[in-house]
Order: sequence, then structure tokens, then C-alpha cells
Amino acid sequence: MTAQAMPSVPAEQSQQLRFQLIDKSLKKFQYQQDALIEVLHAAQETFGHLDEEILDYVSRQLKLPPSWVYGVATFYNFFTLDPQGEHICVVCMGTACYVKGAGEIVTKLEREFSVKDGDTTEDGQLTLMTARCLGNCSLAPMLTLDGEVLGKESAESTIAAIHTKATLTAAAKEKNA
Amino acid sequence: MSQNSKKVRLATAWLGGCSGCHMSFLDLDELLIELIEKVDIVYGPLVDHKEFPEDVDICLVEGAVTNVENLELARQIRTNSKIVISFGDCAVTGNVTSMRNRIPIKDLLTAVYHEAQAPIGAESLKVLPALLKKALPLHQAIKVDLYLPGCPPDPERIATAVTALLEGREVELAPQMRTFG
Amino acid sequence: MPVITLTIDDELVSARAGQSILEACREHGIKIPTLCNLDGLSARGGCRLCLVEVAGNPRLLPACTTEALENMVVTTHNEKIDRYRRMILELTFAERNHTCAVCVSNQHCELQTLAAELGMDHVRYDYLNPELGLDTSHARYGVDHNRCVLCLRCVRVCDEVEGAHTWDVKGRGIESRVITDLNRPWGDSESCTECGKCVEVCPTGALFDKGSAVAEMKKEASFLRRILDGREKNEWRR
Amino acid sequence: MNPTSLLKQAEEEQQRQQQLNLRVFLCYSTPCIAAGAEQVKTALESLIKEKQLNTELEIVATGCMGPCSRGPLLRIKPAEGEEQTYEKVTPEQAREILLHSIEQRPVETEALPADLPFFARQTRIVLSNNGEIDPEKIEHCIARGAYSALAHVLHEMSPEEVCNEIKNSGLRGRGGGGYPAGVKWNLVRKSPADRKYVVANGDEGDPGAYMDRTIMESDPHRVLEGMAIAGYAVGAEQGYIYVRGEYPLAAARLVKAIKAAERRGLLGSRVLGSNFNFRIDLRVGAGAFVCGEETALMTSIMGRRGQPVPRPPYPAQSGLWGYPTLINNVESFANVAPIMEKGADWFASFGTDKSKGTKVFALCGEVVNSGLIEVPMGISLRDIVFEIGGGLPDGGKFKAAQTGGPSGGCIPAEFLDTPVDYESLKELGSIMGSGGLIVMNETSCMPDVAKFFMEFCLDESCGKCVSCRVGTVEMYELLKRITDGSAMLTDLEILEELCELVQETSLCGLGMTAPNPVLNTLKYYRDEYLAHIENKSCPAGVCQLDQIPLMKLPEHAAERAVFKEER
Repeated sequence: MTAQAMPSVPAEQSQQLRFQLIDKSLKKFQYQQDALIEVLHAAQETFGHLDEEILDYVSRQLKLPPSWVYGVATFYNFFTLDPQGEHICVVCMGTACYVKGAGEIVTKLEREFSVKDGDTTEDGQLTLMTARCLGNCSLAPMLTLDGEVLGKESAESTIAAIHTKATLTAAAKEKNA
Repeated sequence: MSQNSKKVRLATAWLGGCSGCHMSFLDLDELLIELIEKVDIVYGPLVDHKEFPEDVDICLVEGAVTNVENLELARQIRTNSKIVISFGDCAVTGNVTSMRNRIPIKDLLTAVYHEAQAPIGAESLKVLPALLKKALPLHQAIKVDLYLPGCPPDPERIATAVTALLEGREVELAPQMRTFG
Repeated sequence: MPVITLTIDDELVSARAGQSILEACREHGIKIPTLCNLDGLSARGGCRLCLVEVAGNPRLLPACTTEALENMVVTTHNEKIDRYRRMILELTFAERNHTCAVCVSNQHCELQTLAAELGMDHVRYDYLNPELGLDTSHARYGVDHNRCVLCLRCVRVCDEVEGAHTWDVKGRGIESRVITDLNRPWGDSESCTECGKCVEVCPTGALFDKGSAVAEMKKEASFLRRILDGREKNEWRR
Repeated sequence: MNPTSLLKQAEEEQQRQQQLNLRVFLCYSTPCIAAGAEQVKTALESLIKEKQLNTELEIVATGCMGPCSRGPLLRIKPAEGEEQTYEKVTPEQAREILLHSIEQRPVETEALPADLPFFARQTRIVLSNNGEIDPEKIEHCIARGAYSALAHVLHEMSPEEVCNEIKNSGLRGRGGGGYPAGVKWNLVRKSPADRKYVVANGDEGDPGAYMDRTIMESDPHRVLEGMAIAGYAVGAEQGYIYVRGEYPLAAARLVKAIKAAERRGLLGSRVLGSNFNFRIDLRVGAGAFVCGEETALMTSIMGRRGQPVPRPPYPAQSGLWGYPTLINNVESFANVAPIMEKGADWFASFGTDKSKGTKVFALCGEVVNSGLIEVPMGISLRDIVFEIGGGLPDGGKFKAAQTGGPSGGCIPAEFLDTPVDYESLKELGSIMGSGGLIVMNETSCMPDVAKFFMEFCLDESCGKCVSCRVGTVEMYELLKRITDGSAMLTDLEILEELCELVQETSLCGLGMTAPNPVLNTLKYYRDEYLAHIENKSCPAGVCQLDQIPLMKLPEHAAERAVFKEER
């Protein structure tokens, strides 16, 4: 997302800028090894995912064994090692949402967009995820689409919302081109 | 069948396995002669009987339950036998036979019958008994009374177990006699 | 070091303060089954085989991580504990593809021996049959995840004794796997010193010397005690 | 700041508020925002600009007011006269309400009745500031007494007295375990060490529970103050608050709150002019339910894989970096300041003999009024579901109340009159848990619910111990078979025995309690399990049951040849 925000900066330079953002976080925590999770949070926020280069960088900067860093990065659900789609849909699978039909929403989304829970569509448009309760049970079944909370959803309304998002992005891209 | 009604009726059966357990049974050597005085072997690959008989005292079952035919036979065995012994690792754990469990049946059959070096062709598939979704250890298909692990169980284990049973004792295998593999 | 007295299986035994129940038992020849524990490595409490009853505590406690205390009353074997241990072994066997018959460590495997000793003669749970790989990229050793029981002896020996921390674990729960470096092939590892300690301490056929055929992989973990005594008790002079 | 200036600021702010003609409280919590609170706020702000009303009134964007299913919620509090609350407010209605209120004309939009049981039946201690303050404005909090308890404690009480006050109040851990807080505090206080820590557990992970999120979002200073008091009482100078990664708003508000408090000398060095120093740092979780377990949470604070470690030693003896650590739930800390302010006896006057005070619940599922409630311990489930919750919608029939999330169980209708306290719920095979309460009607299938929770547990198992790592998967496989028709009666026996094993041999609370939903539903709804297995029918109509047991022969001979499989 940061890359899109800075379209004029050459790729290499933008990459450098992003590593500087990790450095900022490292400095904030004074390169303490205990701050590994915080630094990974910062890296994931900046890059959208944690690839080998990033993990290697973090492990060198914090002077931690690479396997240690990899172990932590894969223990927590928040960190993802693969690039995410342009749009991210997180369906809440908490109890309240589940009893109100969240499972069906996921099944129908998987079918509509030919994507499995946890994966990204081939065109890189959509990442579908499920969450263990987002704590908005009164809105059940609820989900977030690019961070925006959508409550009392149905499979149909969600599919429509995703299509709207995708169309908007496509239109914006066309305009820029 | 048997003229001597005192003889114990022993059966052996060969489900999804390599017959190695039966080979090991034959390795009982001179014990076989002693054995044959006490038992009638009423069914199994070692004798010529088509149907699983009634009133079997002990049945040694080799192999995992891997297709419909195995399953049918396993049930007949259970219905008609007093003591069913899971004979060897395939029957006890699924062992090598169950290594196919990860592979979808369709892919498995394609690999074996269509892509293998000597293609047999689709026609012959119609006579093969249907595979179960997974190759199961015997006790997951029928109730089993005794487990005799090993690949194959060595003759010593077989002798210990069978002798005890024939003498009416409880079978107690020493730890080194009950290892898998 | 102060000495304490406690009761283990109805017998009064002495132990040094700070020792674990397991250590106290071992010194008195009382056998408790263990899988993740290895003398010389930090205790972990993961395999749950060394669970014992401690009077006054409603829960079973792992003997390896629980400190032996003055006047403690410990039971290491009874019908319930033995049954639980067998069930835990059932789960361990069901988790991955331990096909003993075709394993490099057949007849030299701690898991196999435990099953025989504890009388775990069949598994009632569904074998999970996971799809797991084999990494033979290393020049001398290989790792077969089908046999791994996640005891993490390799991780601990590499970190605590060799000091390389090449090994760690990725993922969590049933998806946990041991990894080297950034989950790269072992052969590409920059941190691995090729010392082979991990292979020797591995209780099953998960880590092996390349070229071993079925039943050929024998392991010897006693080097660990010698190294550690040499270091810690300054037995080895420079 | 010192106690005097704190008091002065509180009075100044109170005066400022009293001079206004009208105060407009708009619930600005996530559910209300999702329901349109943002648009309502914009409409109100433009109206104020249009009519130049900014000197007469203010809009307060508050934390959660409670009845989330009725959002957006708007409350009008005139300088004189009755305050009124409006539900499901549209921007147009909001304009109308504000205009008419300010011009003292009758409001056309219908207000909620003042005696609505949803509000009337609650007792608010922890949530007393919710809906009254803008959580991002520390002045609002100070005006309502924030940090006055801390000032009192620091200048008038010894650490021992503080611990004893907590002990006498009977406060028990609100994270689910119900361990007496005072005992824990005293243990840490007495542990000899040159460094100690205080940790607030805000890693609320039970699906269907959002009490802690709401507390942190709606009144962050309440939690910080409780932690500081605890720090003084046990002798710690450093606190950590661990917030679940799924709660970015709570984290942001806490960061702001910590900064605001530090700037005023309410946290940091020489707190409120005393010799006590206390820093609080925020740690944000990264998505692992097991980190709600205290030892796992501490390994996570230290930046590692969030795996639990066997207890003993307990955190009170050896916690963060091996130092004695006091770890309590966010809601427990939120109870501290009121106890210090009003006394242990006052607190102990609420609740039952063994369970004192109140409990916050997230009431949701098949219930008319879903939302966040705070009730005295000992209230009956019936009162919660049918009085406060308004019963089930669409004429639904009550089947079960699920408490305790994946560690709890389902309580059937025959126990609706059970008082809600730690012991009674435990007796029913459930637990109080952190406070999620989900109402289910006849369309919920109990084996399916058990399977849902087991899938949760296997996904969240850290993998350290065999019992939980493999046991949860095997229990799930068995439940999957029960709900897809491929189970046999023997599977039920194997399942029950396995539940017992996992309960008794798992390393941490996650595994120990993972079988609870199965055992509890087997206890009360065994016939449903049997219907699935023996009759291949799902009474609730949820499960498909289209599979046959693996070891069962296909019924038709035609299905027995391979080519059928190939189709």
C-alpha cells in the first residue's frame, strides 16, 4: 500500500525508505531483542507481509538467530509471509457470528472468488481470511473489508461490497493511466 | 471336517499385506509339526478352502483392511471366530499398506493402472474390489482380541502367542516381543 | 548443597535441593518414561509421558520440570497414569507417519521402545497421515518430518550446547515443524556447524546420517553428559 | 500534578461542563460506528456550525453505552430537566433531536423509556464512566474522579494496606479463573526481588467476548490507574498492558491515555508528587489465543513464541524475565480504583457470598438486546437473558446459554434460574470465563457447537504438549464424524475417554479446558449426539450426515467396484 502511495519513487528507493521505517521501529525499542514482535508488527505494516529478506534483516539487526525470528513470525496469525491481495476481507468466525451463519458466508465467498480461506486470488485482487472473533458480536455476522467494519452481513451483500471495491480500484487505476 | 474333535480350529487370513507374516508363520519350522497335531488349519492361504468356515477358535489376520473385499472377509472372520489376532504391523498399525492414505484414490489408481510401466487398462478396474477411503488397521474395522506386532512378527513371537493360547493361558509378550517394525 | 527427603512410590528417598522429581527418581533407579527429556538439556515438559501424581496437587505434574520438595509424596505409576501414558503414545503415533518397518531407526528408536515397554500395542485414534517432506539437502544428514515427535531436543542441543541455534520451530499446533534458519533447506544453512549433535540426540528416525538404510541408524547421546561435565565441572583442562 | 492540583482540575472541568446548556453524548464505539454513528456526528457538527451553538453545548463521542444492537445511540443531557436516550438514530433524527432540545421544544423522535430493564437491571462499577466521557480526553476522566484513588493510595496508605483492602473486597480474577486477587497481590508483594512487574491481560480471545476491548476503548485511564495502584501495592515500577492485536482502537486509545497521564505526572516518575515511579508500556499481540494464558502471555511480552511454561513456578514467584510478576485481567484492574475509593465493604456488598462485586458480560447471539452489560454477581441467567436481554427475537425458543467460550459450556433451559457466579457455573460444567454469553435457540446443534469450539482450539493450540496438539485434532476428527454421519457408537466412548485425557494431561489452560464444550454438551444433550450416530438425524437440522462410517460396507453391490469410485 505504501508503494501505491508513492508511485513516483523508483522501486529501489521506495524499498530503501521502507527499511528505514523498520529502522525507526528498531531505534524506538533500542534494538532490544524482546521487542521482536513489535518490530515485526512495524515491518508487516510497512511491507504488507514479511518475506525472507525482511526477516533476515530483522534477525541481523536484533542479533537473533534466523530460525528464532522465523519461528516467532510463523507462530502468530497476524504475520503473513506471502504478499496480500489488493483487498482484504476478514470474516469473523466468533461464536455469535458462527451461529448466525458466518460459515455460509465464507463458503459462498470461496466459491464466488475461487479462493480458499487464508489465500489470495490468482489476480492478487482479494485475500480472504477468517478471524477468531473481532469483538463486534452485536453486529453478527460481521466482517471487515479493507479494515472497514461491515455488520449484519449476508453472503450476497458481502459479495456485492467486494465487487464494488474492486470496481472502484479498477476505475481509479484506469484514471491514473 | 476334522475327525479329532479335540483339535483347535485355526484359521489364517491375508488382507492388505505382503504375505510376509504368513512366511514368518511358516518359519515356525519344526514347531509346525507339533502345532499340526494340536490344530486343524481350516482356512487361509496355506490351505484350500474357498469360504470362511464357522466355529473357528483362533484366527490370525495379516494385513490392513484396504478394500471392500477385505472388509467383508474381516466381518466373516469376526462373526465366526472366537479369538481374532491382529497379525503383524499391517493389521496392527496399517503399516506400509496405509502409506497410500495420503493419496486420493483416483490418483492412486491412475498411477498404478494407467501410468505404470505395464498398463493394464481401464477395463480391468471393473473387476477390482473398491478401495476404502483409507487403509484401516484391523481393529478399526472389527473387534480384535490380541495384537501381535512386527514386520513380520518373528516366529518366536508367533510361537509364544499360539502356544499360550493352545495351553489356555493368557498371552503375555515380553516388551521386546511387542515392538512394532 | 542441602539435602531434602521425599516419598516416591511409598519409599523414602533423598534428593539435593533444586533437583527435579525426575532427577531424583533417576538417581534412585526409579524409572519414569520420558521422550522430550534428555539429561544435559533444559527441561521442557512437552511430551507429557513423565507426568506423576503429587499428593495435595489435583493435577498431574511433569516430573522433569517440577522441583522435588521436602516431604513431597510422589506416585510415578498407577493404573490411571499408565493408561494416560499409553494414550499419549497413541496420540504421538497417530500424529505423523511412523511406519516403523521402513524407518532408518527401526529397533533403535526411543518411541518404538516406549510403546513396547508401556504396552501400547494399538492406536485407536485415526491416523492423521499428514503429507510431510524429507530434506536431504545437507551433505551429511537428513531430516524426515514423518518421524518427528517435536521433542525439540535438536533445537535445544543446538542452542544450549553447540550454541548455533540453527534449529527452531515454525508454525504452531499440529502445523508445527522443526526448521533450520529461515526455513531454508538444511544444506543451505549458514549457521549449521555440521556438528551432528542434533542427529545423535534425536529419539526417532527424524534426524539421520545420510546413507543409512532401514534399521541402520543407531544413536548415542551419552557424549552430551561428558561434554557438559567437562565444561561445567572443569574436568577438561586447557 | 499533585493531589491538590488534580482535585482542582477536576473541579474546573466539572464547572465548565455545568455551564453548558446541553451535553450531547454520542456512542462512538465500533458497533455504533458501523451502524452509522460517524454520519450522525457529522450531521450534528454541521448543525452546530450552522447555528453557532458551540458555546452552549458540546458533543461527547463516548465509549460503549451498552445496547449495541440498538445503535447508533444518542443521549441528551440538558442543564435542567431529564436526560433522554435515543436508539437507531439517523442523521436527520439527530438534527431534529438536537434542534428541538436546544430550543426546548418537544422532541418528535421517540426516546427509550427511562426504566428500560436493559439499563435498570444493571449495576455499573467497572463501566460507570462508559457513555459519560470521551475516552481520549483525560479532563473528562479526571472530572469523574480518575486518579483520585491513586492519589489517596500513594499518600495515605501503605502497600500492605492496599493489598489487604483488595483482599477484603473479595475481588476475584475476572479473566475466568476466579483466583482471589488479594492473595495474588500479597504473594507478589512478599516475593523478595529487586525488580517486579505488573501485567494487565487484555488479550481477550474467547469468541463472543468483548468486555475487555470495551473497557480499554471506553475508559482506558481506569485500567491504567488500577495498574498503578497495583504497582505501588506490590512494589513494581514497570507495567505492561498486553492488548490483543485485533483491537487496534483499544491500543491507540491506551497509547494516548498513557501519554496524557505521563504528561500530567499521573504516571512516570514521582507519580502525583510521591516517591513512587511507575511506567506502563503497551504490547500488542499478534494473533494467538493461547497468549491469554498468563505464562504464554509473558513469553509473548518477551518477544518469543507465545508458548506457556509449566507452573509451578507461578508468575508471582518467577514471571517476566524471572522476576515476580503480578498478572491480572483488564477488568480486574478496572475494579481496583472504585474499591480504593469506596472501600472494600462497599464492594463486598455487591454479589454473593463467594463471588463479590459485578461482572461485565457481552450478551449476544439470539437475543433482542445484545450488547455489553454489567450485573451484580448472583443474578440469574433468566434475568440476564429475558429481562436485560429482552428474550429471544422472532418467537425463538431458548435452548442454551454458552458461557466461557471454548473453555466453557452450554447451559440448558432447566438451569436458567441458576445464580451467575464462579462456583454455580462450574457446577454446571461451564465456567464464568471472561464474560462472553451467547444465547442459542433451537436452530443450534450441540454437537456442531462442540465441533466449532474444538476447531477453534486445535487452530489455537500452541503445539508444545502432545495432549493438546494431537488430542484437539483427534477430538475434532471424532466430532466431525459424529456430525457428518460416519461415526459409530464406539467413537463416542473413545471421544469421552480422550476428553478426560486432554483435560488432565495438557500443559496449560487451553488444553485443560478444550474438552469442556464436548463434555458439557454430552452431559446435557447426549440424546442429540445419539440421534446423530444412531438415527443419522440432526434434531436442529444443521448437520448434513451424508457420510457412512469408514468401516461400513456400501449397501449396494454396484458400489463395490473401483470404477464407481472413479466417477
